[in-house]
Amino acid sequence: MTRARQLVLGPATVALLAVLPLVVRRDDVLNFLFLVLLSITLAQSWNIVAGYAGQVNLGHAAFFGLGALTTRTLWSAGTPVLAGMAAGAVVAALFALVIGAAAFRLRGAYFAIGTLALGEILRITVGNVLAEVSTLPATTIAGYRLANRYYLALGLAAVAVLAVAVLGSSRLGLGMQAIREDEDAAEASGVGALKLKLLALVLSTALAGLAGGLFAYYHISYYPAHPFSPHWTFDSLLITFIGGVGTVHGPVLGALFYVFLREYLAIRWVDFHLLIFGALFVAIVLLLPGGLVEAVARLRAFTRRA
Amino acid sequence: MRAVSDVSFAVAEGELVGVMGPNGSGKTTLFNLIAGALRPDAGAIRLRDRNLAGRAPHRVCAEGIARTFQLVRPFAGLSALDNVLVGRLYGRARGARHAAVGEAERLLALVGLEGKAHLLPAHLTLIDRKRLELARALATAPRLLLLDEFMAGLNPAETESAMALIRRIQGEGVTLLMVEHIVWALMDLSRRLIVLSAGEKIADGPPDAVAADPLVIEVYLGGTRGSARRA
Amino acid sequence: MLEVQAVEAAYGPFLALSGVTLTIHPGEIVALLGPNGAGKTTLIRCITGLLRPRAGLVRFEGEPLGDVPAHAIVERGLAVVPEGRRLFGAMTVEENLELGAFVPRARSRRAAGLERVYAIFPVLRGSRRQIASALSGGQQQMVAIGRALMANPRLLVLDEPSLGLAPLLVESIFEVLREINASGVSILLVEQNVQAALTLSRRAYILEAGRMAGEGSAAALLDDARVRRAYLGPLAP
Amino acid sequence: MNAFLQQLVLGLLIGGLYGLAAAGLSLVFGVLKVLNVAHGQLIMLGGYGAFWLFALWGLDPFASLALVVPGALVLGVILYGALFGWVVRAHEETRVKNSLLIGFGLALALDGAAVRLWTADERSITTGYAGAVFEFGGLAVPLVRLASLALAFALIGGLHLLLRRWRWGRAIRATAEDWEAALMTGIDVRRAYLLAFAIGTALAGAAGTLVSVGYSISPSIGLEWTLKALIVVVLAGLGSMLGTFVGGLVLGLAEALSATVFGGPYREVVGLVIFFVVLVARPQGLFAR
Repeated sequence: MTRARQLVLGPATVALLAVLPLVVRRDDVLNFLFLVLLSITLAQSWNIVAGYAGQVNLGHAAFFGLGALTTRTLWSAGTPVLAGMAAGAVVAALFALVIGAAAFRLRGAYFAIGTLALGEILRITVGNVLAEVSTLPATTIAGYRLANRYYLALGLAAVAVLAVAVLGSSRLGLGMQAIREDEDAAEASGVGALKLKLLALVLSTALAGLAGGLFAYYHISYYPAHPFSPHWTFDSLLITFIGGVGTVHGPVLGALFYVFLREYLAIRWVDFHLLIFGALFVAIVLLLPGGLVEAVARLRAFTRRA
Repeated sequence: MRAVSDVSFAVAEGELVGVMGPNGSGKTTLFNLIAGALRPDAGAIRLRDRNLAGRAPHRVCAEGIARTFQLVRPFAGLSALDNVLVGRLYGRARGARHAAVGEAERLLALVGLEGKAHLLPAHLTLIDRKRLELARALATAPRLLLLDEFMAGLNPAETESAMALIRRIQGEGVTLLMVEHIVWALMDLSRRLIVLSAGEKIADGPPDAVAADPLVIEVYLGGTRGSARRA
Repeated sequence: MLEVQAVEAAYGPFLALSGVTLTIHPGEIVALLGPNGAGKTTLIRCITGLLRPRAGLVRFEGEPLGDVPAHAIVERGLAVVPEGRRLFGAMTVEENLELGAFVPRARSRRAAGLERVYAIFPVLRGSRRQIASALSGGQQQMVAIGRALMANPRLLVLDEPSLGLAPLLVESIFEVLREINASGVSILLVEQNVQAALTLSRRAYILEAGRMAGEGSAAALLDDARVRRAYLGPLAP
Repeated sequence: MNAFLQQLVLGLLIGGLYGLAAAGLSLVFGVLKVLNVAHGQLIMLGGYGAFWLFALWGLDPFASLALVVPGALVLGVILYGALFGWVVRAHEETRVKNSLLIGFGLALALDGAAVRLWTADERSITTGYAGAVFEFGGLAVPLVRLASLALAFALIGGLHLLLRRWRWGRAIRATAEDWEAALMTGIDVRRAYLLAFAIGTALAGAAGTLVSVGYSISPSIGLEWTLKALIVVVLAGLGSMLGTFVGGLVLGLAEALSATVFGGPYREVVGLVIFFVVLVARPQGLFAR
């Protein structure tokens, strides 16, 4: 897609989605779109560190969870929700800095399993310390407006996509991609790998923290350990890979496809979507490493030739 | 294990120095030490009086030392232009982006890759990938460039063109230190040779003097005397 | 015995060998020389089935090896001593040797094979329970040669057997190669140690930049200015 | 004091299963350089196999090993042929990364399938002798778990012998060290890979059976057991199956210790913390021999 078309299409889509609640007044549609937008934000945040900097983070849920926990706690204590979300992003990013300094000693698959363990440590600990369901106070529930959540989700998703688009064509993004391709060669070309990887992780986790805050704002009641569940990591991974890892559009396409199929399948067959997505994911890793984005590009090239 | 021990030498600005020695004599280890990929157990590596020993590779690069790899390692997922841009946007130069693109294109042309800026490395031939890696290294604006077996695997015609390229780069004022197995090319290019054997420097001087050095001949012809006796 | 005809090999888009032809007659020792990066190891990988030639033919005892998997080539009687020895370092010397007789053609003669190897390298008998990685470089090279011999080969291919060994050891290893050859095993020897290789072999090939640059009797090549130039350039007297 | 010792005994008993769970993962990773994060799901499948053999036909869980293990062996062959056989074609670094992704997809698919087929309920096999306890100096040792420990040890010992004495066992070890050199000595490396993967899956099946009898299974235990196995592999390193078994016992003891010191809920955390610390402390030496 050319830059000019992107510059038109992006804002147009956002504008369209912004007027949608005024036209369509169905909660199920808004809920569905909310989930898609939340998924875009989360997947896009994972895409920064995994797709661009090449570090497969399997503990992503920890940062989503930290964002949710911080936001919910502050918001319940009377802080405005946006301030709470900002604090959640900061907490997630700070934790990432501390952890990243250690975890980035690991390369490739070892980084992946190391972060997987980290995520689980946090999930179990939070589950033990905060075993009670977190429920919004009755007054908040009474004033609950889905549209507010929807607009916030739209804004966040737009920010996430924009961030990745800007990053992808920036000096920092190029350095990250160099690290993804060959860390030693990148270092030899002057790229400070550790610093850039940390930066990618901080950006990624701050966005994940914001997404977590959105989750805390959206859900009326949930177990505090729930946003720490590895399923959030797995969702991000599936969406990004199915859409196209390391691309701007991949997570967007992937999220739409994933949430649609999940919600559609969930109505008919509980949990069946995992089976399908697991198989689809394996097929993509083996046969179509570029995901849907590559499939679309190939299809276009094919039709143009035909 | 000691791969390199007590090796000392100095390279003057603008010089082209060749490093030779049989397999396993420590040439690549020496390069890794200079480039910061390995940390020396002892000793100093100075560039314009600044000790770089033990610094991380990207810091060494920022000080003005760039390298190519024995087996080419371009960034496979990035276009040729982006490969060079990485060197330009990091390294010692760190220019503004629009200026960097112009400079990267100039370097691609310099190494002979004009018109191939948007190709992925997988679509380049070996010599072109070597050229690309050279352009990436040059983009970091090095004072000293380390070439690790730049001509290995090239056919005679390609070797000639690689030699011309190296001369052109030297002409741009870059100091060069090159490990090479193709001895005649090395003899042709450089005014000074360093010979390593088993991790130690056994000769250092003009090619003719090195060629006449009995120790060098011994190392290069292998067990000459032994087998000659047997034959 | 072995015929390599117009072999072309590539790693991805990079052509490593082109039009390479080489013949080994039964009972011969043939040397393959050439500078680093010339494609010697690539040629060996083509012969041993680790790399499929993009074009051309490799024939062993008259049979084309085109589709024969690497492990089955050993069964045909072609064994290799790889560059850098590549022993199974965590296993004992004897386990390494016995693995050499993994192929059916050698399995039943395992005991005899072991005796033969211990007869050639008596020092290995004493260290047969030792872990291979704990041995000295010279003994490791003996194990590597022994392991290849255990396959009961008719053609033995050696990739740089002298690498990293002291001159005295090189001499004794080459002496052993002469004995092995005398027992009826043909040998293809890839060497950087030009002088030693040409002294041992009767014929040699010179590979340069993926092409055969020369071929001839060892004696003639020893005097050939081209050979000297290939290795030494102006160093050559 | 007695309660503390009791905890340690129980920790040791489950530790044997950790060792068995890790042995399969370690074998597959060591030989194929494939990190199968669906290993825990394979254990889960083994557990369901034994559970249904018991529930439908009343087959004794220990006897069902005779069916579950060969079944798992076949499953291993299928999985290798369909999935992991493709991954091993790649170079080592890509191989580990791709195997991680494939294993992850497989894990999700198996999780989903298990919920569909067997619901999310927790299941365990309750035999007539389930409650039998062996008293020893005031300590209660559940007989079933003791038998499981003994069986786990026997299986790992058997594997150890197999890898040392059997012709293909040695071939598998050779392949683990240097597959190219193995190929050059005439070993059909693909077959060694297939064998190692199938044996690894069979070990997972055996571990699952023992889990279903002494403990419990549900579709969600996969990740948990994968992590346990990973922790043990990191603790014990690759290369020695007996070392892996000891690593399992150590993890079991460490969990029991932390449960008494910090409280039950933190039993899971200690292994993960050890895992992370060891991982970070020796990033290169990890999984080294």
